[in-house]
Amino acid sequence: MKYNINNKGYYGDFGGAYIPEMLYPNVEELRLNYLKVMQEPSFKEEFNQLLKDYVGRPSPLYFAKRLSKKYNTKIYLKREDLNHTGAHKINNTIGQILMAQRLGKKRIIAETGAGQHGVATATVCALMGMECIVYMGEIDIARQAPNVARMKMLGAKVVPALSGSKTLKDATNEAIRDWINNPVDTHYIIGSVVGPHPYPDMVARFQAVVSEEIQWQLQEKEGKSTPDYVIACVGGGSNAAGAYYHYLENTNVNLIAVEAAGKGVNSGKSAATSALGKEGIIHGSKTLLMQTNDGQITEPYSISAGLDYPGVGPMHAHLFKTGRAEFVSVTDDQAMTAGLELCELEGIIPAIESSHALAVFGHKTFKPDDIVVLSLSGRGDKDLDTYINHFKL
Amino acid sequence: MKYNINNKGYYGDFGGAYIPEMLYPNVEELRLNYLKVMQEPSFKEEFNQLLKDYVGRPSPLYFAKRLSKKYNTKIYLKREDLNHTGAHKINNTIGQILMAQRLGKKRIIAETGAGQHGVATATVCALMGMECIVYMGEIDIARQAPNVARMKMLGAKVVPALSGSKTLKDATNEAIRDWINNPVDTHYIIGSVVGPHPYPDMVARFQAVVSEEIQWQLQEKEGKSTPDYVIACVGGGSNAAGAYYHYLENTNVNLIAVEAAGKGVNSGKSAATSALGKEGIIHGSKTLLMQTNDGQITEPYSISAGLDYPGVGPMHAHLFKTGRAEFVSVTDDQAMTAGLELCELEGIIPAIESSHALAVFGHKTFKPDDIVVLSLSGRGDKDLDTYINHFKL
Amino acid sequence: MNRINQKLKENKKLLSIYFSAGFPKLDDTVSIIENLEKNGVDMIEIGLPFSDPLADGPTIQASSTQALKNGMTTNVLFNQLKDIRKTVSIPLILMGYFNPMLQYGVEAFCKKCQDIGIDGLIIPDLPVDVYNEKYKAIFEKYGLINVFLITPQTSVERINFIDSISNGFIYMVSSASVTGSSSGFGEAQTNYFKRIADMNLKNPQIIGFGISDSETFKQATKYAKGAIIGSAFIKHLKSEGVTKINNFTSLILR
Amino acid sequence: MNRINQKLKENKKLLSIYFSAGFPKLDDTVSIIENLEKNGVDMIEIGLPFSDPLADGPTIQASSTQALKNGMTTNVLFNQLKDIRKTVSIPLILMGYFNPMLQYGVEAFCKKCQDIGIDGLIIPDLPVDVYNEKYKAIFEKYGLINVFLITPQTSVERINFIDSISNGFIYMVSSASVTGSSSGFGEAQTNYFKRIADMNLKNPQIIGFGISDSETFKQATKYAKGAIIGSAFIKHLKSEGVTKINNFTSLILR
Ligand SMILES: Cc1ncc(COP(=O)(O)O)c(C=O)c1O
Ligand SMILES: Cc1ncc(COP(=O)(O)O)c(C=O)c1O
Repeated sequence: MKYNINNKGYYGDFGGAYIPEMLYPNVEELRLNYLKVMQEPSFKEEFNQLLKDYVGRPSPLYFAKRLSKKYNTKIYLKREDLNHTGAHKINNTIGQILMAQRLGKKRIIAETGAGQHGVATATVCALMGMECIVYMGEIDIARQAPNVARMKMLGAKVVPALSGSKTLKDATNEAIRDWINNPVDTHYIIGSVVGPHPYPDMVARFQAVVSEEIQWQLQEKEGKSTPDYVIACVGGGSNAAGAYYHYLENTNVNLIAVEAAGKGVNSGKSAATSALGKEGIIHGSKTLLMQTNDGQITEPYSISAGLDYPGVGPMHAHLFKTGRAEFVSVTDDQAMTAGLELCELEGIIPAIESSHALAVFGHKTFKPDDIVVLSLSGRGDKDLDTYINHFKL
Repeated sequence: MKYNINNKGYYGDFGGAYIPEMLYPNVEELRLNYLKVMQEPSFKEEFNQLLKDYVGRPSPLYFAKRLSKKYNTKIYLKREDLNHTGAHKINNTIGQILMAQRLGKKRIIAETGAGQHGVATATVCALMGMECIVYMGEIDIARQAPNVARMKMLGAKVVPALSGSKTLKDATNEAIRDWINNPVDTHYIIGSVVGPHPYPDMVARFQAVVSEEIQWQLQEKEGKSTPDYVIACVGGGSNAAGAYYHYLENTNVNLIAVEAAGKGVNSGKSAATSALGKEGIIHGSKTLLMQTNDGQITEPYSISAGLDYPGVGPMHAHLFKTGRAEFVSVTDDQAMTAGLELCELEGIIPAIESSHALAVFGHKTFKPDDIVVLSLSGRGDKDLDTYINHFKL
Repeated sequence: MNRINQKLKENKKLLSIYFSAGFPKLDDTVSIIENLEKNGVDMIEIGLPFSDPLADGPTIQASSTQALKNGMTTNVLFNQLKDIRKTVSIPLILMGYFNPMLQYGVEAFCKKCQDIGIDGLIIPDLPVDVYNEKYKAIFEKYGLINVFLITPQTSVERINFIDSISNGFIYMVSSASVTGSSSGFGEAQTNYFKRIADMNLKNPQIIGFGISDSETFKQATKYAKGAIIGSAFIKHLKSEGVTKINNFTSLILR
Repeated sequence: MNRINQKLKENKKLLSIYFSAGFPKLDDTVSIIENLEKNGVDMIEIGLPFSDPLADGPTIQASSTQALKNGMTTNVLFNQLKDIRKTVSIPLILMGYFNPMLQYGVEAFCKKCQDIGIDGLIIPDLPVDVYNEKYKAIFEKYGLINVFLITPQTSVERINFIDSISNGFIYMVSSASVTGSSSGFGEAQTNYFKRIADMNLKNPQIIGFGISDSETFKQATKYAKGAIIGSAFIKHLKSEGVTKINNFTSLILR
């Protein structure tokens, strides 16, 4: 297992649990239990049943005919946009809410950027009748208004994060503070493969259903279970982790990770962590992050709230450092154009996060018989205003 | 076949094609071809493939545990909200775009109320690279803004209908006028089981996939393929037609059709066609409609744009007249409350249309071991503003 | 003999005018009819307004809406027309959508028409086959001629069928289009006019849709027995009122 | 002997004060330290500001943010402190998050601390086991005491383990909570204080979080060797400035 986690909670040099003592009991409880719980037959059964009947899995693997024709290669879209609540995030929140129940927790907190994870968390809390508090940066509250409305409808309390860049990083700080203040009955549902061990691994395992399905779906469609490429955008890295998971150790499968270059990698307004980041600690994990020479975390920027994060999960730091995955940066403009192209060619409005992954086709040439699987991590309903304003439609 | 269409295009007394001569060639071409085309293996294959990989079918049949507990019966939700574009409407537009292609059409027109059918039409037009014009009442353009934005993103032209009540009825008038003016290369994708024969039957057949799936899904879950009740809201009646289809002739299955009572059936602000309507002609079909003694069509009202229509399809008129289906009217307030309840109990935000169906549980008592299947025809993302304003969230 | 058949025998091109009853004012109906006859119009289609006139263009729609607002109903119209035959002798045709007739009762409606002296009906959304099966006998019982439409897209077989069941004239839609939308006729349309003329149908044809002035009237009547003007006349009524109808008709008939 | 160990031997309850370096003004650091010593404070935690201080409450967060805006960096702080041992002799502890130290280089950071005369470090997000495996040797090489935290939720085994690897004092978080959030101690907390006191650990305990006035200071030091005040002092600095530190300390120590 070169690319997966080791038994100390590290991916190569990255990972671990760099947390204040106040979080230790909760994180340790989780660390000791998560694998055991996930292996319980009753857990598996409930998880799989909810993924099927509630989330709507398997999500289709859709051969995008017109997009493929345009780029002269074979493009399959993994349709996480069709999941209940509209993104891959729900795979993880279903898993974590079942985990929280088994650990006897009563109160759920979460951070959110694009609001997809917040909605997915509010959703599972409603489903299970649990209290839900979601922290969200003030800027993200403004730019992802539909998701804020959805969380309210679902009975969650949305608390604005007012510090720092007022985006995902700061919402995460606030969620961690809440957890520190509520150490007994609260479970923190982290929304990506970030945070202290065992979160990155646990979230990756819940998202692994994505590549598990890709395997048999490709087998059905192409007579082989492995694609030549898997492309995914990386905010924290959970949709990518899910799409890569079963291919991590198979180096015949090329992994492409797409980060948000904002207004340009070197513009000072970017969230391209692998290009700009250095090793360090963020939100309890040793990984790559954008920071000053002095070790202060830089305020990131991206038009996409879900990618507007100055770090990546430790798995991705490792995939970058080892060269296992190719990292690509895509600007706001390139992403928006790629998103509109998908609307026009395939009738699918992608989340702006996913549009970043789609922009790879404008950057990189694939061979006509390459099988390219792209993680369409979410739908763009939350982003309509941003698209409409951008293109003055 | 007591409840299905006869070979003259009638459901009992209802149906037919009351159309001006200008529409005759198009409607006749469709009438002569629709069954033949639908039976072609290549049509079936393409239709089923797109339903699976693009729309995300089968849509789950979800056992709603907490809702069932609250109402002390067994409630299954048929999750059409999880379809691509967020409602059952896409089942029909996929079918019709393939039909239009086989008839050699180049230009697509549609009417829309809630915008779901407009989005579903714009979507399949993008998918097939066809021109798309959607007529939508000015009032609906305002109250379903997210769907207007989606249509624009998908490259469709949205034309406001400014006459009459400026809602679905008037959008339909405009679409028919467009078709009259463009008799050669245009196909009109009607969005419900309304309009002249063969539309009601064709749309019902495309939507029949819903009850086809319910049959085997119930078999899997309950060991029998028939529920005791099927509940669906009725605007034009397409989601109901789809959910009833394979149960029409099996009178052990009780059918419940839910209409919008607006501010109250007798308030003068309502769209409860079965309660208030009389036999007549609307949009080319003999059916029940709300009208003055003088035969002028009444302007309907409902908080739900998709139910704000003064008629029902001829199948439903027949189901009403024969007593095969029980018709229930639900007010704005009752629907909104039922919608919010689903959010809070199950983590699903329903379209306000579907909320009308959900309100039946507040009206009618079911037995603890009754199997009740409810057509959750769409998701409520388009309705967030209406919900938030209604409840002052 | 029905006034329509009589009129069709006259050795001239016929000018027929459509207007929406109850527009511009509720009570203008009779005076419009009388004025039209006085000014040389050969035949009149009296529009019974409908809330959802899906085969009509914006001008006629708007006039229908206004007429309904003014209080027009089927009963009001019948009442206005009850003495019309005391003053008017040209053929009068009621034109309207099927639903209001259905609500009135088709037989009662037809009987009332006969009582008043209406000569025929044009019901765009009553299909030929339904008419033939269910209503033909009733129409004939009350001496009403039912007029059917054909369009450039209507097949030869269907035209022949329509001809066979018609006993007045055929309403020939100039282009497949809602009323009031084109201006002037192009080659496609004149070819179509010729094509139909060459069929030598038993019923004469009167062309409607897109006739707005003396030029289009002449173009149309070169191939057909007559032509119907609707939207252009309603526009005139709207801007000039009921009293200056001669200004309109004289421009067409000059 | 390390100044911290020396201080802990004194037969008195210790008052320790935390402040964020660079707040309110960038260059206030040295004068705050000197003033605190002058006014009877026993030990000082100098906060190295961090952009994302996730274990801190709003007051300390805000002071860190202001300090960073003022231009505070690791180098600036080391520079400000380079002559501190010429004027100040009480124990000085640097408190900060791990990332800035990591970027500086842990060994270089520790060496610099020794050069300046820093006695210990508190790094809330450096876990005990990582410290133990990777950094203990370095800290010891430069004579730095690393201080660990315990909370009401920390298990007995873990407390014993932390005690075993500590060689100064244990930072006892009064309640599991970010700084500056509670006011006054209830029964749960005093029970916890007693419970820990009864464990007779080899390292003395100093209680932090929620100490804001003489009353909470007395309550805490009834069970522990000393107490740390942070947020309350920063609020005082913010409203009263650097020159009136005696007003604050005298209230606590009266
Ligand atoms: C649709 C979508 N895709 C991608 C992301 C980025 O997160 P991750 O990198 O964890 O997949 C988000 C985050 O909100 C998202 O909403
Ligand atoms: C979600 C949803 N449900 C129901 C309807 C009503 O249409 P029908 O009665 O044809 O199912 C609509 C119409 O727009 C809709 O969007």
